[in-house]
Amino acid sequence: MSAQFAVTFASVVAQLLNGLAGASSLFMVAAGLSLIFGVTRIVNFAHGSLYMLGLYGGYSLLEGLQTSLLSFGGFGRSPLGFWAAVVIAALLVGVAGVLIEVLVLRRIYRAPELFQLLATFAVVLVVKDIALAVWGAEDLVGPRAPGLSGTVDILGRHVPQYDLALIVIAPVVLLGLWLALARTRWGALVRAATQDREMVGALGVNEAWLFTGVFFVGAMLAGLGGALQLPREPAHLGLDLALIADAFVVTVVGGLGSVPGAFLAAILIGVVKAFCVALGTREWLGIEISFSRLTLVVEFLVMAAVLIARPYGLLGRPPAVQRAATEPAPPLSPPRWQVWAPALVLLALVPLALPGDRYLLVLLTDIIIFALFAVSLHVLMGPSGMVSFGHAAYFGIAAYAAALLLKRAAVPMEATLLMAPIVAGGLALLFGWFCVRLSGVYLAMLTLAFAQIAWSVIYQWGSLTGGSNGMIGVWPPSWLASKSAYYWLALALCALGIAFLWRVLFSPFGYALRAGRDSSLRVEAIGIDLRRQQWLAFALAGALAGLAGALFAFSKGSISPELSSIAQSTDALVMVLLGGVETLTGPVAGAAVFTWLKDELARRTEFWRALLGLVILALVLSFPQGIAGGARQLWDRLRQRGVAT
Amino acid sequence: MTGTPVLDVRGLAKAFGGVRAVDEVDFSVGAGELLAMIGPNGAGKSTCFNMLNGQLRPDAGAVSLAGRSIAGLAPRRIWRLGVGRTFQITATFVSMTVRENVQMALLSYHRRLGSLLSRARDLYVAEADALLDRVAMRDQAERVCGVLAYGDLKRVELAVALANDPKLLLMDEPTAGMAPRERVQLMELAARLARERAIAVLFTEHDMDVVFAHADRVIVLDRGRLIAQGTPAEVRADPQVQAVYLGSGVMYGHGG
Amino acid sequence: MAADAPPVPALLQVEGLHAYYGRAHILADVALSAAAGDVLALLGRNGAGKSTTLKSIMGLVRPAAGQIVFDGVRIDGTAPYRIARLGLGFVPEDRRIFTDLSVMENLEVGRQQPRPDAPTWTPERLFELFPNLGRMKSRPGGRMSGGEQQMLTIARTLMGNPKCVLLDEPSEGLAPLIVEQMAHAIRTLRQEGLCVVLSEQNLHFSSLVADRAVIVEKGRVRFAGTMDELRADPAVREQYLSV
Amino acid sequence: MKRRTVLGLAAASAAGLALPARAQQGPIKIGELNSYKVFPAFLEPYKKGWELAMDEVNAAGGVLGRKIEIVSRDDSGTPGDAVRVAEELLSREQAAFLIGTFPSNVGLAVADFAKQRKTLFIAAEPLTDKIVWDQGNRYTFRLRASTYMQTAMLIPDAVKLKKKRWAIVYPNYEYGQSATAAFKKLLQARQPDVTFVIEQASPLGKIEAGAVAQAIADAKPEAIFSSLFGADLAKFVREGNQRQLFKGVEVFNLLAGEPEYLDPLKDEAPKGWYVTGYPWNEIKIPAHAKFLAAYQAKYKDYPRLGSIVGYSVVMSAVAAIKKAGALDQEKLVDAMAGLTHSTPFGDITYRALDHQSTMGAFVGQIGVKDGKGMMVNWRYVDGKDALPSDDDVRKMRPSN
Repeated sequence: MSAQFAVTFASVVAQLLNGLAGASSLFMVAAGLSLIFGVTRIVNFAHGSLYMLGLYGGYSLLEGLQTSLLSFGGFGRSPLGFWAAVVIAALLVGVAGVLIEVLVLRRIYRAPELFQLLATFAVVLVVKDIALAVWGAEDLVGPRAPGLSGTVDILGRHVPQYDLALIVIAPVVLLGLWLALARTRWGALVRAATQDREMVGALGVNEAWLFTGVFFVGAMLAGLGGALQLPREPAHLGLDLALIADAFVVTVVGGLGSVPGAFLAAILIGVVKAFCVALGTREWLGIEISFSRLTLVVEFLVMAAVLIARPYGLLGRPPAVQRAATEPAPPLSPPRWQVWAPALVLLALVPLALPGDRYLLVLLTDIIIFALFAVSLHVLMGPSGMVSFGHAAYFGIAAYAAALLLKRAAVPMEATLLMAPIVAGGLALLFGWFCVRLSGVYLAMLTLAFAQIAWSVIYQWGSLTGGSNGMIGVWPPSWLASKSAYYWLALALCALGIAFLWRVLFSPFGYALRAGRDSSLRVEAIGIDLRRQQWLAFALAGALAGLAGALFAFSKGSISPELSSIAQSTDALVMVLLGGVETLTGPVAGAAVFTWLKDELARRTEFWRALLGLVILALVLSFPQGIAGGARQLWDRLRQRGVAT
Repeated sequence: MTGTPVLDVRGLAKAFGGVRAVDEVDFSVGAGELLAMIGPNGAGKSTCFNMLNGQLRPDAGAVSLAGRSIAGLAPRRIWRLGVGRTFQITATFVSMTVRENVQMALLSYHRRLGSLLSRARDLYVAEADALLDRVAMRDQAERVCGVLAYGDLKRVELAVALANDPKLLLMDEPTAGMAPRERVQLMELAARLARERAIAVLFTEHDMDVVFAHADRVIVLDRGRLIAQGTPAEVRADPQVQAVYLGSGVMYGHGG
Repeated sequence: MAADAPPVPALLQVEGLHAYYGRAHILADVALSAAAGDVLALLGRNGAGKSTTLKSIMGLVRPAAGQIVFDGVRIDGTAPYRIARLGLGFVPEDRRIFTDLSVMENLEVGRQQPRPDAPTWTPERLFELFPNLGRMKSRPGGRMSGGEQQMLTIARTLMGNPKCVLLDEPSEGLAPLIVEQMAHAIRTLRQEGLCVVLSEQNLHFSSLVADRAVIVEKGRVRFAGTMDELRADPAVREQYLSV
Repeated sequence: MKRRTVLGLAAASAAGLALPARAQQGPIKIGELNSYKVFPAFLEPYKKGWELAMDEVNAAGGVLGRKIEIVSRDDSGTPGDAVRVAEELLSREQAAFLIGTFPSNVGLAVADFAKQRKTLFIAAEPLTDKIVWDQGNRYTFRLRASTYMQTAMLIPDAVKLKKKRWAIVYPNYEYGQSATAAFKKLLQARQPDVTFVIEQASPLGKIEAGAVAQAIADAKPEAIFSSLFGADLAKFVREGNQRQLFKGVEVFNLLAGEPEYLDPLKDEAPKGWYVTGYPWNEIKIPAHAKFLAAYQAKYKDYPRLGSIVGYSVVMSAVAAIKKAGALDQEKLVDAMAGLTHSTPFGDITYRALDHQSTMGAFVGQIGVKDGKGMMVNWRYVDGKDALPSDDDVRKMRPSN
């Protein structure tokens, strides 16, 4: 039992300063992200990687200045040397951002919405392995800032001078950015491009360079945020993903595209975290609350609360109608039976044709389950126009529901396959009620917040869920013990699930969803309660993701919280985008290619992560409509050529 | 006009940030009547429309549909009470065919949206085609709305608006983007439907040839206020209307 | 076709233009030309391909085949911003004002360097042409009426000091009084020596401002000649314009 | 071949899905899986360790007259992938049995898989106590000294200091939670009047170090028990130093003496902290000296603790094969129970009681020499001296 102690005024002030100092870098990274999103509509997943490069780059520059011939009599240890390294690192990261924009993103601006996210996801994989190859696996602890390594006594607390410097730097950067955006021609062009980049081009502005410029500034801010952390945080390979979620949270809480909003949100979250730490464990009304454990998820709680109260973040406004450079979604056509029927038969024959290959069955079982998972996400992303960044919540919760029912309530495994999706669907019903009140990235981020909350509950509720260890011994009964029996079960249920979802999309219910995506204005004007339709779609998608999750649990025999993690949600997103959002078969193709590629590459090479990233990039650049969409487009182009000549 | 008007508006008002977009407007439309609402761009016509269809909540005033107050109701509730509408900038489902667009409205009207397993495109085909016949779009029923010409979209919108057998039709610039003869045809169609089915029609329009040829009555808005109303001839002769809206007259009087 | 040729050497020359939208063949072998001081009206029903023609010239739609020459430079397949920098201005049909930007900022986005062979526009000169705009310099574009936005979108394009302006449906959705002002503005541009190509459905408006007309129907040119010739040919008007 | 033609499933079988060659007289394959990309700081040296062991074994003629081959796979740090990879190693690569894994959840998942497949699994690194106790099974053995054991090794020093007010800080997951629970339980048992004035659980890899250091300082503890490591530890040390948190306060930190975590701190290594770890350059026993010389010769680098683990787990595997005399799973498992063999840390025994090895750890304090952190006043604590009584273990372990 932890003893309670009083929170004094002095400690409040000290923790406030801690929060503000922590907010400084976060603000810069989020401001860069916000700027890039505002203009290019790219959800830059690689922004955390740029931050990480800022830290590594700053470290190497300082090392170089201190140890090499360039040391100029201790220049590297002088304040000037330190700040020079920080600025140069930021500029170099800006250049890295330019490279990403020019080499990759510029080629796919006209791809469907969010497709660029897939490219930046691939960049994350590549950058991480590059960093590993260049800087090695060991953490690199940077030097303290020369001239600012001491502390200042404030109310009897020792406050690091460098923290105070960070607290000053952030508003200076904010002011600079604000002036650049509000008072310069460049700023006017950027804001104009935010709304209608095609028109900006038609007025004689080279949008490509404008975008490149924005990417440079955004990446530079991420690099600056990283380099400034050198005296506070070792450079290590986990920084990219540790930061990217936080940066998204700050951006969205502040309001997309609002730099002052990002500032406010960074401070809010920094301070809330610091106070959670300060409060420690408290007892109220006989209930013990560990605020320090809450730091695991507190930013997501803040985000959920803010988005529920203010659907466009603190300072965000409803987005002006943005002109997408993309064409409207084509009509949905049901997959041809000539394709899926033989495929299904072949799949069903695999255990008979290759009786010895247990591993092939294991891999195919994974692929089939992920195909259902991806299709359930696609129902939301494609035809319903609701992107979920947190679809793994339902996958994971169902896996846990199935495991708990089996292990704790001794429910037969067959029954849990029915009950687990109901639990997941119920949860989706609860979360969805809030989510469908938002749209676009805000909706996506609220789904992420809920998923993180679900994940943290699983993670923290050790007595029920086994905490981070998860649960083991989640095996199917003996009649399903053989790999082929379980494979057939998974194949049958997943095929049924996918067929059901596809069927639904062509039902009046599914039509209403698609109608709502095409024109919410018209849908309301013909008496359709779009939110209700979307809400139910959310539950349906959640339930089917739940079926996939329960099947997954029994196929592995053990589960742990990462089934609900951001990484798991991202995987599903990647599968859908890789396959193509605009065809029904896309998610299935994406699930197969992604799972198979990952398995195959990880087996064959050491730097499989970078290779996986490069393969995805190659696919992204050659099929900007996704694999299935690309095939269709190719067909169109051939026909067109036939007509024109 | 006899009996209760289909639409009755009294003292309607709405302000945005201190600017009175619509200021104490009164008017009514009877069954079978075509009422044109005209006025300069920014006079408050769209705001007025959006309050009638539920898109905006009025600050003050009463809106009643066949005697029932509808002010502040959600658009979909107003639709259920029998108000069809077409939009200034067409709002159709671009990834669906023309027929499917109409079927969508019919599915909603017949409350079939909860159905998960029936095939939507097989439902209410005959009804949809009948509606498309009325707007002369039957031959394009299989085309995807995303590739349709603007004027054709307007006609699809009209078919959709008729799907719930409305008492009142709100048409925001129904003929914008159409060729002259198409405009005439569309408005003749609207007028015929209005009379046959006793639908009240309220429309805005910038084409004065359309307005003067088809409206039974005209109301004129300027800076949120009702500045004139009457028959087309009366409004046309009104010097204030000429000054703020009609101009010298070179821009109309050549249609048909 | 003699009637098709402009009186002086063409500034803008389009030949054999083909364009697709997805699977749909939108333009088939479209040709037109216009010279400085020339106002050419592109007429046709909705969906005939007028807008696509203008967008193809501007590079906003990539033509599948054809040749577009502006001021002696081939511009088909060129990026829109490069085309704009050659002195070709584009005014879209739905205005596409930057709603978050003020009037002055909207003009700033359109600004380009002065050109020796084209009239130079400043905000002050534009406010003379469109007096309304001068009274709302700092108003955000989103809080302007449709007519004011239409003026702003033309003014914004003129800030690029173009030699030729493409106007997509300039009279659409505007009050008669504003349409008169538009006609006045277009006549002023012609007097300044600009080449103007406008797409229109409103034959009456076109006849007030244009010298020559090209009629497009289902993506093909069906008529090319002077406005007077068109006036004298009721059959063409009847068949292609549904007048 | 015909079967594959029938199966025209090109998409699924495009490459590498060929049936395994059933080479009976080739090398003995040992399946190794680990989270190389997620925990590279520990696992790169680990890999070097097992490569060295493999080379040495093969140079000495292998085992049972055959060479050994270690087939290694990345499990991406998730149980789901790990179980799939494990299946691949067994069925496609025909691995004799499995070794490896790092995070606890992956270790437990593979342990359960091994139980299901009735295949030997030697868990190299997972520290969770559950893998041998609460959730232990017949087929799973664990090499490293567990969280409980390493915590227990620090207890005598903690008790000796007679501090009453303790603060605790730990990474918020299995390892940190169990370390905290074990520490509180063991300390309270020996020193009933102790109070824990503050407990800080930080998200792994994302500690708010300034705020945590400040909050602990505000609680005015006399001593701190921490199980932080890696970047969290580095941040905590620096922020704590700046805020003078450690002045007059004794600090105990699990694992902080391991070169993986100590070396990055350079001259800022916190002097006087009580830690478990690996003073690689001061260990004089012959087994270690031989290992060190071979390792440095091969890699031109010094070993980390991961190197020891990687090296030793292969040695365990080879010893088990030798003792079993065959690759039969039941014989291998029986051989593992009670198996004793030599490691660079001296002889270790896999206890038949709970399948935990008696590999110990070095306990000492941190000192700084030549701008580098190192362990001083260290001693080796044998694992068998840090385990609970046999009766207690029997109570925890399921009777299968």
